[in-house]
Amino acid sequence: MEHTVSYLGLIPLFPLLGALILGVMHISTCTGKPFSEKLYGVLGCIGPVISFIYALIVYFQLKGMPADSRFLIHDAFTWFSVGDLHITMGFLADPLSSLMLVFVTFIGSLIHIYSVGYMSGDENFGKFFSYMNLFLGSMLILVLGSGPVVMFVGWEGVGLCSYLLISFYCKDTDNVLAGNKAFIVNRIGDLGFVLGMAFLFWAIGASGFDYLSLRENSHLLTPGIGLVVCLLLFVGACGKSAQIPLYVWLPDAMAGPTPVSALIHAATMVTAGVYMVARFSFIYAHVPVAGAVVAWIGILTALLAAIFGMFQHDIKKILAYSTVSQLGYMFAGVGVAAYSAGIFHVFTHAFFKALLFLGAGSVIYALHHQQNIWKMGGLKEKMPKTYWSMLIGALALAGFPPFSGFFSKDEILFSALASGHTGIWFIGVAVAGITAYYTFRLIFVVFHGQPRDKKAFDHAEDAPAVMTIPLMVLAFGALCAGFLNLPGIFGGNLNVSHWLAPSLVEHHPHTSLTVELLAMALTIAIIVTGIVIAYKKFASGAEEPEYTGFAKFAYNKFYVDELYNTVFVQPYKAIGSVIWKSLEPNVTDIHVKVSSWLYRKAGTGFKIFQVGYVRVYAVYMVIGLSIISLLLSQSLN
Amino acid sequence: MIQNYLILSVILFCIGILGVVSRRNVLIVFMSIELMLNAANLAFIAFSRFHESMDGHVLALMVMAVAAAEAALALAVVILLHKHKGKLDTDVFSLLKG
Amino acid sequence: MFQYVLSVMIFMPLLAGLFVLAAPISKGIARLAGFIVTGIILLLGIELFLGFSGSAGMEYVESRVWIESLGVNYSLGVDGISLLVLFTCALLFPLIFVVFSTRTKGFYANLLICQGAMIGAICATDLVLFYIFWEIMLLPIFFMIGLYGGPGRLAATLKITLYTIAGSLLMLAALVYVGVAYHTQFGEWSFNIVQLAKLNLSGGYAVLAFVMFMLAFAIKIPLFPFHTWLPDAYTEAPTSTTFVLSAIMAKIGVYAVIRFVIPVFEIEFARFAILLSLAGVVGMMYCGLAAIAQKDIKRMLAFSSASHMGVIALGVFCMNVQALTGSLFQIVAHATSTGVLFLFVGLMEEKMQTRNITDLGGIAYRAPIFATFFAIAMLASVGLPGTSGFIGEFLIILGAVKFNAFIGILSGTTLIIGVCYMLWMFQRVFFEKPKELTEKFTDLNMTEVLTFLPVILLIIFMGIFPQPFLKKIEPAAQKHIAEFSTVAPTVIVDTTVPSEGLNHQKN
Amino acid sequence: MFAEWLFAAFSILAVLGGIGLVTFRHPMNSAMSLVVTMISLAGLYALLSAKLIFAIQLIVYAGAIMSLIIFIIMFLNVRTEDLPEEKGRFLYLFGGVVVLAPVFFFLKKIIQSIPATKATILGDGFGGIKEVGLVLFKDWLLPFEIVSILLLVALVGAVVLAGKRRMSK
Repeated sequence: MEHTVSYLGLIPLFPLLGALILGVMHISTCTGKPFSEKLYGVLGCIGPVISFIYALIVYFQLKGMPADSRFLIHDAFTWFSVGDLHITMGFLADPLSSLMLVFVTFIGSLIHIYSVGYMSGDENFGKFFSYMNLFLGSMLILVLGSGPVVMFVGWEGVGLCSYLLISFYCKDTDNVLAGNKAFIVNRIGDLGFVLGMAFLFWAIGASGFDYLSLRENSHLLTPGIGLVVCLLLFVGACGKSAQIPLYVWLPDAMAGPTPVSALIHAATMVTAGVYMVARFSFIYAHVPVAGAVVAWIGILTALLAAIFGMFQHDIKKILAYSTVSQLGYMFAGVGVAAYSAGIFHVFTHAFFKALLFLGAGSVIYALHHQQNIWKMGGLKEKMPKTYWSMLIGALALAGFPPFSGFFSKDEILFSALASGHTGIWFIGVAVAGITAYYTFRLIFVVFHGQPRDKKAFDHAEDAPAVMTIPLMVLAFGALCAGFLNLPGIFGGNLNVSHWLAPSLVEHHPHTSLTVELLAMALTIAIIVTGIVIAYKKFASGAEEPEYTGFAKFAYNKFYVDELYNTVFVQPYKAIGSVIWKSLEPNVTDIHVKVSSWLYRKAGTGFKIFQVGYVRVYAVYMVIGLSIISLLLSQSLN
Repeated sequence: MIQNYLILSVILFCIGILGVVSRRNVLIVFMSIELMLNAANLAFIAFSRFHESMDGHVLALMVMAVAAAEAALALAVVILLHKHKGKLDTDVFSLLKG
Repeated sequence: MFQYVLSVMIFMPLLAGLFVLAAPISKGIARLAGFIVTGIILLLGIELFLGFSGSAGMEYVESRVWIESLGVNYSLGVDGISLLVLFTCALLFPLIFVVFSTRTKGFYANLLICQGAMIGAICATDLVLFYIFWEIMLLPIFFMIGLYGGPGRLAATLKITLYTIAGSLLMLAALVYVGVAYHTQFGEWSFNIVQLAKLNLSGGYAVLAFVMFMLAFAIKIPLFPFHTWLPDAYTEAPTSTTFVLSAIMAKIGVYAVIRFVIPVFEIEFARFAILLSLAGVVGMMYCGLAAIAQKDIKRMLAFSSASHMGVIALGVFCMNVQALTGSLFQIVAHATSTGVLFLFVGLMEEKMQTRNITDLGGIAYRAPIFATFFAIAMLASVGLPGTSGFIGEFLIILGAVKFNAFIGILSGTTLIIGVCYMLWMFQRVFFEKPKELTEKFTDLNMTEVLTFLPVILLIIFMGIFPQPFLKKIEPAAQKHIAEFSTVAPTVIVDTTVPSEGLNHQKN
Repeated sequence: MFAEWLFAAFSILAVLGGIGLVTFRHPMNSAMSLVVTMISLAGLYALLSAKLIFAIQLIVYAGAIMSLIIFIIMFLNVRTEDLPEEKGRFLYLFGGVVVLAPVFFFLKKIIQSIPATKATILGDGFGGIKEVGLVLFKDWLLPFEIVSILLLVALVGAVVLAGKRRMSK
């Protein structure tokens, strides 16, 4: 079977080219008359769509191959090669990356189309699409990269685009600050990634630093180095996928336009960390300790973010925390070595979270950039299409059967239970309940009850078709995606898991059917309880609450931002100014200061000999002569 | 034999130095320098005699010429100083003090 | 004809500089002449780069007896180690002549002399010849800062001059020691670096000589804690001089360490490598932290430059192929990115008469092309993949991890530190609301776009296709490391391991 | 034998003259002592068969230069009150002797290490005008010319320095 194909590299190239063309077009007309939005829109959407078509081709080509050797590679050129280090700008499509490829390009295309409507009228329309295309290109490099270094290109590229798009409305300082925060926090993660790569390379990378070679040599990895590599790589994943302690940037990232939040900060980029851990499953599988760390951090993040989500007012912030929470689930999944479950949750989550964000975008669009849910209400009648699609998204997010989220989340929880991580399972179930509660709090407050802001309510209406059609497509996906991986007890045979299996190193633990059913029933019960509580509290029009005590504490996110600010940011700046104001002139410069001081002192010291009488100078001379004579006459004999 | 001449030359030279460093009268300082030049001349001539070469004579001649030039200039300077300060004390001229 | 290309590249700008200085011509003609001369040098440099075969040895060798009694030769040559430094030096000078116009004739003359001396220092393979060019290099810098600098130029000039002269005089003493040592060991005089590499130096004097050499180069690089001349000099110097200082002169310091110190003092170098690399890392962090406290963009970039030089120096001290190649590559990458940033700051200063970050804002709306170029250079400077900065930094961090895991981890923080101050500055200067001064800011005109575009494209090209560059330098780096490691490891084993063993026994 | 006696006499006179030079308070007395030294030295030159130098010493040195000095002293019309106080000059002289002692003994040591040579009988021409002249204009031409330039410069300098000048304020 021929594994080398020459078009894999083109997949990321199309959006990148699009980004270049759009960027040049935008810059050249920035101060003059811009091109029409139609032109930008069409050019902006072409790249993603072509990539999507190629992604499908790749998928079907892989499908036609025998299951145990399903991969395609395309080594475009030698990127750099120094000593033992040979990095090829290569692309690899295997079941794992092809799954990511398909849904990233699919959702990416949909969101591009949606953005044509959402961004219309914006003066930086061209810039927006240029960045979006650049993002998609980077994301595709990340997904398709044949080795960690190529992946890192996409990894940093999406970080850059995230920065650019968060600070898209860059006249507002807060947005730029949010962008800076995102980039810097991501960079902290990238540090982990780079160091992880370095350790990995020196351990087993000498005979090839791409996934296929690494996987072959992974047995050579000693447990100690393996642990170090796993933890360092996980730091990278934490940064990108917003896990404790690096999750703080994601809620702030909602400063960007809503399609950006949907595409980058919900559906694709933030799941890169999960993808990376799954990619390195052949290492993580060797180091169970690292897996446990990943799982625990994931599930704790899920809990923390869910608690924050319960008390937020901003519709996008609620969704942002739910994203963090769901990412926590995914890490719990990959942490307990259920990689396919984690990736499957990535997959379903992409649909329903993109859907929810785009729905929220429609609401915000309709209410003229109002984001506070306590200023909304009763929108169900005015925006039925949005309402119904969002409801599907909410049910999927809450994990209500038979929506997609149910299957993926349940698979993770079940894997945690089956692999003996009862604590994780327990917290996971609790978080599922909380998730259901805050999701339906949002739905009920926004769409049910009485309108709280009459004026805005009167103007609200469903968005134009270019925006609602993607919503419906995504709603369909959120509804049905779960059936792709139907577990055995529902008569399915875990199609996605089997598809992914060749790319991953995992083993499926087995427990009795009773336990599985009981656990599932418990989860569903908790979810329903969450929805019911939300219904009781909010369905009939509650007013904006005054938070006190724990609620206030949680509303302010446990003051973690403030804590980081005092513990890291302020000291960092303080150290900088201490260095500049005190250390640099007084301590570091000490060798210069001391030597110049010595010179000056020596000068004033020798000054006293300069009496001004020529006679005395002659005496000096004679004394010198005399001393020399003494010395010489010593040596004469 | 030659040692005697040379030692005499050294003695005269040292006396000259003594005059330069210990006297404050400009004219005496100047004459002490002349004495030192003469001491050097004596050494030249003595060497010349014992090496039976006349290069020393030539050098002595040149020293004399230099001494004459020096005398002309130095005395001009002395006159100038006397005109300005009315004194012959070297310590009056201490403009070099740092 | 092409075999004398190095001499031509050295003496053409030198003579042209003297001519411009002496001839009664207007500054416009001087500028044109300077541009033509540097342009020719650039073409020669490109031709030389393309013609370089990528073997490990010296190419374009020239050798003439100069001072026979002391074995001093006028010998020049280029190998993989000097190739990229030379290329950078040839590449960047024409930019200055295009971009800056408000200087007098003497300034252009100084620039030309500076280029000649720098190329001389890069190509010299004789220690004495190198020393001479190394000293000549300082003169034009002295005049450029002292005559054309900012308000605090006198103090800055004195500081940089005394600092570097102190270093070079130490080097001169050490150079004499090396020559004498060669004479006692082999019975003849030679200062050729190939011959000197055979020296087997040990003992207290060798350590002293090593320290003296290193001090001279550490001051030039500048390595922590000898960087204190840098903020003042970079800030007070006219921008084009700052550009020369940071983009090229600092690199010659690093280059000289590789070329002259490592082959001669393998043993001492291996002993001090850990200390030196710590100095590099600490300097990187220290200067990076200091950068965040700056209000003046130029001073901020000065600290940023010092910070990156720490990383580049670290790559040299790690002594493995990846790190060394990374350093050599990063020399070009950093020269283009930070150099261009300095030029941009110069442009901003010319247009708005200020460099104060707090006075600026919102330039991105006024000047999108400028902002884009600036952003690309900035991203290269923070080492984003896809730009030239990444390859070098990645290789250096990779090598540092192998050299010493702790230092490797510390060196990785450059990824974070660099981003912090750069983004902070970018936010205040290019984003946010436009301020009074920036309202009038105009975008780059066509000439300027065409001037900067090749460099910006080069930054991206080197990020995506670094192999053509790496291919030429890697064999030389391999050879260098191989020669080094035949001598050094035995020493390291001999000296450090037993003492560690003793410590363990005591504990 | 006679030559030794002459040498002793001349050298004692020369030293005494030198001591007088540095000890007398009035410059006129000092100058007279210096003349004594000069003339004794001329005698010593004669003993060393340096005929030309002997003559020049008497004519130029003892004659011209010394009379110039004495002339200046008289020209300045120095009175005893105008002279510097110089109270501690004998103390200074003593200090000077102490400081100079090592120099003297060092030079003495060197001189004594020179191998002693007996004075040989010289030919008639040694030190005569013709012979010295030949050496001077053959081997020492360039230094001679340079010295003449020096004299010229000194001449001009003396004129400029001592000459009347308009007070420029």
